[in-house]
Amino acid sequence: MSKGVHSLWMAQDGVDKIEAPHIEYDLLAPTLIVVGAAVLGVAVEAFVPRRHRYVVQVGLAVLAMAAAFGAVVTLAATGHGTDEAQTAAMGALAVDGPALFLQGTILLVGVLGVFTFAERRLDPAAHGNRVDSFAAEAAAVPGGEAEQSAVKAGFTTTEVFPLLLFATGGMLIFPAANDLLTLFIALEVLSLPLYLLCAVARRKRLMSQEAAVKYFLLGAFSSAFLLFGIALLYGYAGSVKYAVIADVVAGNPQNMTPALADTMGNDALLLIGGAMLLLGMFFKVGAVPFHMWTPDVYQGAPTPVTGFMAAATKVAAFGALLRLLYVVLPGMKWDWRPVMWGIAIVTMVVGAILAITQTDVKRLLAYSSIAHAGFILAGVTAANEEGISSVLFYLAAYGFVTVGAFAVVTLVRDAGGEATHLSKWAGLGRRSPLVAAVFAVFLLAFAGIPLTSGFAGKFAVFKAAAEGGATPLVVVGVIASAIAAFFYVRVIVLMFFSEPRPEGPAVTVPSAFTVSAIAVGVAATLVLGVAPQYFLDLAGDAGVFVR
Amino acid sequence: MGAIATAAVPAARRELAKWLALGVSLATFVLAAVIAVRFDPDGDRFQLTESRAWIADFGVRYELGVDGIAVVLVALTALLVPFVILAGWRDADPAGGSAASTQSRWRPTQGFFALILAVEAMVIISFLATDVFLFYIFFEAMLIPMYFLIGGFGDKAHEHGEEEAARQRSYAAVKFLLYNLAGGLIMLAAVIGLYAATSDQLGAGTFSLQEILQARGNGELELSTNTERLLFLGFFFAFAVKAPLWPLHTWLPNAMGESTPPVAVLITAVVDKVGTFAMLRFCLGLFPEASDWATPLVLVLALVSILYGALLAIGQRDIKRLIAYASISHFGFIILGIFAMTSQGHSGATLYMVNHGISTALLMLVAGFLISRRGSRLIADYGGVQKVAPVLAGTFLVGGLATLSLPGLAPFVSEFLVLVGTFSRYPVIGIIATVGIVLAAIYVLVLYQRTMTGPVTEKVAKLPDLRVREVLVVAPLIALLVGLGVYPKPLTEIVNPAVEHTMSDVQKTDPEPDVTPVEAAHE
Amino acid sequence: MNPVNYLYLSALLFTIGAAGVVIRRNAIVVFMCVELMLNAGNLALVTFSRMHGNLDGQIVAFFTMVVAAAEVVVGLAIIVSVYRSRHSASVDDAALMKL
Amino acid sequence: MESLIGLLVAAPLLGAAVLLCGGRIPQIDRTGHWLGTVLAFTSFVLGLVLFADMLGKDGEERALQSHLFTWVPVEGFQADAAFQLDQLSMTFVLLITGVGSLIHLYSVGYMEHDERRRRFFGYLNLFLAAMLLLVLADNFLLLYVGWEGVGLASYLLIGFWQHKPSAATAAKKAFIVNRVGDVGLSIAIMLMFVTFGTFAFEPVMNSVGETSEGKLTAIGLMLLLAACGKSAQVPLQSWLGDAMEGPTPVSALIHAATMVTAGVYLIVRSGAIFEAAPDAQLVVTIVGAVTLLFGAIVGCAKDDIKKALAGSTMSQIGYMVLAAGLGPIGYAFAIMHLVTHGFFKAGLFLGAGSVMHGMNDEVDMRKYGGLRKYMPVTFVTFGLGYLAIIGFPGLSGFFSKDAIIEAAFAKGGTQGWILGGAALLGAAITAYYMTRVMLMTFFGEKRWEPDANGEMPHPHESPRSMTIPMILLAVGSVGAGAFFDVGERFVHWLEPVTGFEHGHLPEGLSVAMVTGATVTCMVLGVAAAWLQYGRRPVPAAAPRGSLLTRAARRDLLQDDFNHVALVKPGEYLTRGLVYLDHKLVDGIVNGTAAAFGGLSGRMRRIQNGYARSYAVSMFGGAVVLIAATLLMRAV
Repeated sequence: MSKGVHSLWMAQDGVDKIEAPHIEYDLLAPTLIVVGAAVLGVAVEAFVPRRHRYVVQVGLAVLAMAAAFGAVVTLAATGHGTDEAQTAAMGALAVDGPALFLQGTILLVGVLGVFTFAERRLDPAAHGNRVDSFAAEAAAVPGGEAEQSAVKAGFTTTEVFPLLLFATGGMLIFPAANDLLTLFIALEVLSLPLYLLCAVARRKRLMSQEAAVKYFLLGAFSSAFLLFGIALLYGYAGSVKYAVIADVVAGNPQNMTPALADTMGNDALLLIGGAMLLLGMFFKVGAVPFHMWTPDVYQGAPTPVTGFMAAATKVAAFGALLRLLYVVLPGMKWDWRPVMWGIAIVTMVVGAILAITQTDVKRLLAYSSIAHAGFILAGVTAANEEGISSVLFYLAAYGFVTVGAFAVVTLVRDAGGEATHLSKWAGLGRRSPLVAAVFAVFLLAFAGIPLTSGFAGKFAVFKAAAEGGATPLVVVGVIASAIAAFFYVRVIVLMFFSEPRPEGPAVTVPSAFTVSAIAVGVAATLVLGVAPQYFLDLAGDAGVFVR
Repeated sequence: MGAIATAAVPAARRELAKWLALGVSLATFVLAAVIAVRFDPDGDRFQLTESRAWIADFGVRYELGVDGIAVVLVALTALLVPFVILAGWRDADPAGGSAASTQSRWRPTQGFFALILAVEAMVIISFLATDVFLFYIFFEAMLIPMYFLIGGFGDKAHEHGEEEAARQRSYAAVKFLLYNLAGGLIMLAAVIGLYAATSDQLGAGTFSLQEILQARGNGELELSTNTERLLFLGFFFAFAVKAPLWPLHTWLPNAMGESTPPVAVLITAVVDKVGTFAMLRFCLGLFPEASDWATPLVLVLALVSILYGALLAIGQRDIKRLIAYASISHFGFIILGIFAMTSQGHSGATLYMVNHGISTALLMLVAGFLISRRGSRLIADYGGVQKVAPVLAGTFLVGGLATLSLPGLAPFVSEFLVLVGTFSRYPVIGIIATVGIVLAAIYVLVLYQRTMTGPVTEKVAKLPDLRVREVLVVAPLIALLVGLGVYPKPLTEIVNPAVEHTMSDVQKTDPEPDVTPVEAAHE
Repeated sequence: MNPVNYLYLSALLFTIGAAGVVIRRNAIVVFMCVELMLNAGNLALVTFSRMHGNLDGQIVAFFTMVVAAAEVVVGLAIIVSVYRSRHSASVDDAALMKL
Repeated sequence: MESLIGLLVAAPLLGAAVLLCGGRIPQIDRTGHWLGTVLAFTSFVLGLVLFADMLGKDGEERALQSHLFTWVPVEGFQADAAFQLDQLSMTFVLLITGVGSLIHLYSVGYMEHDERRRRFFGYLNLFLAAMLLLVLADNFLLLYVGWEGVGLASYLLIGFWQHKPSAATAAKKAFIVNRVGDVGLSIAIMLMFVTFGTFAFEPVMNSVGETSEGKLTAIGLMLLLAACGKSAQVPLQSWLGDAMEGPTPVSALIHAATMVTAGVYLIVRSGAIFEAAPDAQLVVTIVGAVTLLFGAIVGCAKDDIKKALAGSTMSQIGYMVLAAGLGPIGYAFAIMHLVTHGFFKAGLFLGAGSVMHGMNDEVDMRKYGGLRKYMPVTFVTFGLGYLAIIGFPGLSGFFSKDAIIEAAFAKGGTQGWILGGAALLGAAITAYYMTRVMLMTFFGEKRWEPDANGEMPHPHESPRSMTIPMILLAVGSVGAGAFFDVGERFVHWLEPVTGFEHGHLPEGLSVAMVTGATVTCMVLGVAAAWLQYGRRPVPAAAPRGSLLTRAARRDLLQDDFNHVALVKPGEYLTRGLVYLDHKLVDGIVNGTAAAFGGLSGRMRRIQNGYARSYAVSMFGGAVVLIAATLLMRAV
């Protein structure tokens, strides 16, 4: 720990001697910009006239994300990702390679998220007003009078943009969190807006609300576990700081106290606490058996939200998980590795098998994301530097593919809104070859076909796992990939080789927002697949955690 | 060299797609011919090499180079693709005026030819790659365009109507993809394993074939017996699926049966060759001891393939499936030749790949012309074609005779070399394999008899003979079959040094004859 | 009094809360059970803080209360809107999406 | 001179290429048959030139070598395209081109009304080229090329009238049965390669002494298998009878005079191997003896004139194989019989063709009768051929057959007696069935019946282009034997290549006795036939006949045997495998997919949509997770 950081809480010298905490604003710039913009966004909702809100909010969100991304790049360029890696805000946050890499990824995905949120060409205009995927008035009863009048008035839920920014802010902190408290707060900051975002779909509102309830209750349930885990770990180590806990776990604490000596002897605290902590992470990444919310929520939430959530949350959560395992708990590597092995295997296999019989494209992608979580977990278990960089790379690759894929899903519509049932996708390749081809590219990337980012990522994590001695994991992963390939291929078959139905959905021509989101997704998929070297280097350089 | 890859990739987009595609494929052929000419059989093992860092993190290099075996296969690929394109000239034309074609933006014609070119490019890179990972990538990637070619442009002819045809087609495409993908993924595990092994022992992981060979040669890389065997099996499995070897063969009849004839040619004559080629280059080159260990098993499987494929061919009712099973039998021969571990076997197998490509292409394309005329794939629907369309029947017969390895045509040379090569090390297997040539005669002649001879059936009576375009496709193939049958020397001269290298990789020498000949046959 | 007893209490509360989440149907009650679990966590944190003689645990507990309050805001909003559209707060009624 | 050898093959090959590829050009279509014929004669003339040149040299120096190019150069493996012309090859060259030219000429008339005549000549030329390649090759692999080439030509020609299903089937059968023989040849070549490292004639024959007898026996037996296929010897004889579906000139050229004798050529050519492997040699003689009886018996029962002749061919080749199996004492006689047989059997077939030509293509001898008045030239030439084949003293068959019978006895011991006896018996049966053919066709009353179109046949003599070849062949049938036999001219001609020893008859037998016995047998056979067919009218419908007769009509049940023993099980095997492939191999794959699908269907029921059950799953997961972590530490 750096010298300038004090323990604020050990107030031995009296209250008036408490030093003001030292905050490195420059290092925290990305997070601060995003959260600041979110707060501004709330103010916008309050003060800007309704008709201007959309433009202002979108502009603000994109600007904030771009500025934050610029800040991340600047930090990385000035070596904060590598040599200058350090902790900030009195050790609460880490500014190091993995954090910056993941923040960059989250911000890019976030920009694409804003784009898909801002799309107003897809839904047919209601009473002359262009509308997006979000409810006119989320508080109104579905189908009620209030809703109808809100629709008539052309209301839209522009609050989604600040919510998105808040969530993004939480995600930026999550992988950078360097103590358990920050971790917990970040988790809540990213989760709460997402719960709300799930609930505000314009169409199929009952499902949207149901998704929100499920997500919320189960999410809260899991954060309760996480909190209790934090409590137990704190009890074990006497601190919430990662570095301190790591030392204690490793068995050589800096400041030995009698109480610490007492609790240190109680391994149950560490083990149960660690397990509960991991549980919280597993919930967020959707690992089996904590995955069950995933399909329901992915299906019910507005598709732009699903895309953003699936991509960004996973990135953030895996970042946090990596830091936990590599910084806090390396001392108990021999305890968590077998557990992780088990979870990874079950997740890969169950995700792949369950996806086979899905009939809804969003649920299909949900199960696919579960299987992918399994693959990434395989990389996480490698427990070496390769493991970190391969997971980082995989997350970036996966993030773009996911956003792109869900963006495509928003395009395929019939009278009832998005046509997500797979049977309606039959023959899409004949009606709209371009859209189908793009979706096929995403599916192939999910399936891990060479020359797509999915392959490069999969190869990276499997390689890391193999080098880390987890050969059985690789074998299971390969088998799961084969099973998974089956259902991706099934969709492709459906799109290209089935005759289109006369009543089938049409592809709506989107605005530049969605087009650019999809285009970036495709570009990232292909670039990361064909020439991944640059990004692998990035991820490789970012492969060291600061303590 | 790199130009090959790039030249072949651009997808034809316009109305002129066909001509463009043909032009590109011809240009590729010219390039391939240039390579073949520039290739010096007595020079280094790998020539015209090109190496560039690609994904340093994975130790992957963009490393191309040809040895004698690769060069002939590249030439074969480049040679066949123009014919495939020419033969498939009309295959992807949209069904005139149907509702689907007016309301959709589906442009099958361009797509068809673009996909063919994509496959060509990927196959060529697979042949050229001297980096295991690079090879793997294209080995897998070529599945995708192939998959669309099978599923998207299948044969409309089916005894139970078009809807059934579409169902069968997508089943075939999926089966093709899943089989090969499963094989490929298992290979992926092995590729990763290989990398882990190299990075363990050499310090830095590498996929470069040359580096690995070198390291093995000077003892820096010593794989434990078990590791080597497992890795070998991983690689071999993928290649055996692709090749296809019994009992991993069932995708081929489906795929070939349901796709258009030119695509079927592409599958069996070009794409599947990557499998056998890779056995020769990677399985034998990287894992000589494991190859030796697996030889008995592989030989038996190859033998089963030969007989089983031939027997099933006899039992088929569908012309294209029959040819597919015949191909399975032939692939059995190729694999037999490879794992016989003799120079004759290896040379024979290499030549066999080329010759089988040409002969199957001929047979399949002519069969395709026939099927497109009559609209049925069932053998029983034909009869007496010889009388109505003698040129078609004649070329079909030549293709058939090549398939049954009639001496004087190219396949005979290779088949005999394979048999001799096998026989000199494993006499019993060699003898059983020769039964295959009787079975080949049966299925070819039964097919010919049932379709071409006998009284002219009613529906056949109006079939036109081959058109100029079709003759243009067929004639050069026949000329090649005869030419290479009579004078295969140019090929063997290119192949021989490469075979010697492979033999030294596996540390085998040919069995000596009992008796030293009193004097050489001549000179 | 031995602080460890508070830990036992906290574990008990946590378990009761978890059991409640699993057993109870009313979304509000389920949510309250989650709050109970959070508070069990708080109790543990404070107890440990006392045992270790530093304030970290207490600070975390304060934060947790704020978080819980925020959760209430979000959670109640969602639950209420669901109740308004369905006229039911039972979590078992919300099962449109399955399989 | 050497370069002429290549031309010898090239001429007919060129003809084939032009005729088959240039088909659409009207000029070629119209004059193609003459082109083919001229090229065949060109070959013949070339052969004569080479022959003259050869005669001008001493016996040992007559062999010519001509290396064209290296065919298949592969490490440790050398196959050359190289020719070797020695006395043995020369004999064949003259026979093939000579008889071949005549038959080309004959076909010009015979095929006059066939719209695909050009193609027919193309095939014939192809055959000549392949056959010449076969006899001129200087190594076994090149021989193999010719060997299969003649098989192909035979296939095409038997099935020439493809619209007849029977012809197409017969063609296929011929090819496939031959393929079985070819397996023998290819295995033999492989064995040679493994044993000697080469398969050129000279080095192989020169190093025969250096390897074990077992291997040589194996090579010999495999060569014999090949010979059996090509020469229609038991057990691969079944195709020859069906091959008569082809046009008659084809039967004359390929299935009587030349191609079917290739097996004999092969055995004689590899004499050195057989001499060093007595067991193989014995098998050769047994095959020869069995076939000569087999063919003869079949010949007795057939009513189809061509099939009767086919049986006879089989039988006569049996003689040759028998002789070839006897070693140096028999080689020369085998070849001599081969040549004389080439003359008289070709003549007989052409005669039969002429008869059919006049009888609206009727082949059933029971519907002939009394034709001698209507077709005098045919009658005379056929008659001369008949006398030659039954071994009428003074005609060519007499000399060659008698020599073989003597040689058989000269083998000595019990074997000699048995083989000699079989040969004698064969001679008697030959006389019987040939007399039967003669009587049923040319003598007796007319039993003509209208053909399928309801037309009564109007037998007439054939055109000049057909009769001239018949006359020339008849001359050969009469004179060749005597010409060869005088001063053992033929034997000395061949001696440098095949070697020769005088056979020594066992104690108590003299040359005169054997000759006498042969003639006696012949007379007995003729008499028996006359008693049965000459004295009383021939029934127009075949009587049911004895068990043996019925069996013989069905080719001594050979096809039935093949059907039961090979075809049926083959069909069952194929069908079974198709089923298995579909159900088992494919089934496993599809089953796996279905299993995953089913598993998935079951597992997704857990996802029942109730948030509480999700919570249960999470809670359970938490418990397991914690328990596992604790357990890990405990362990």
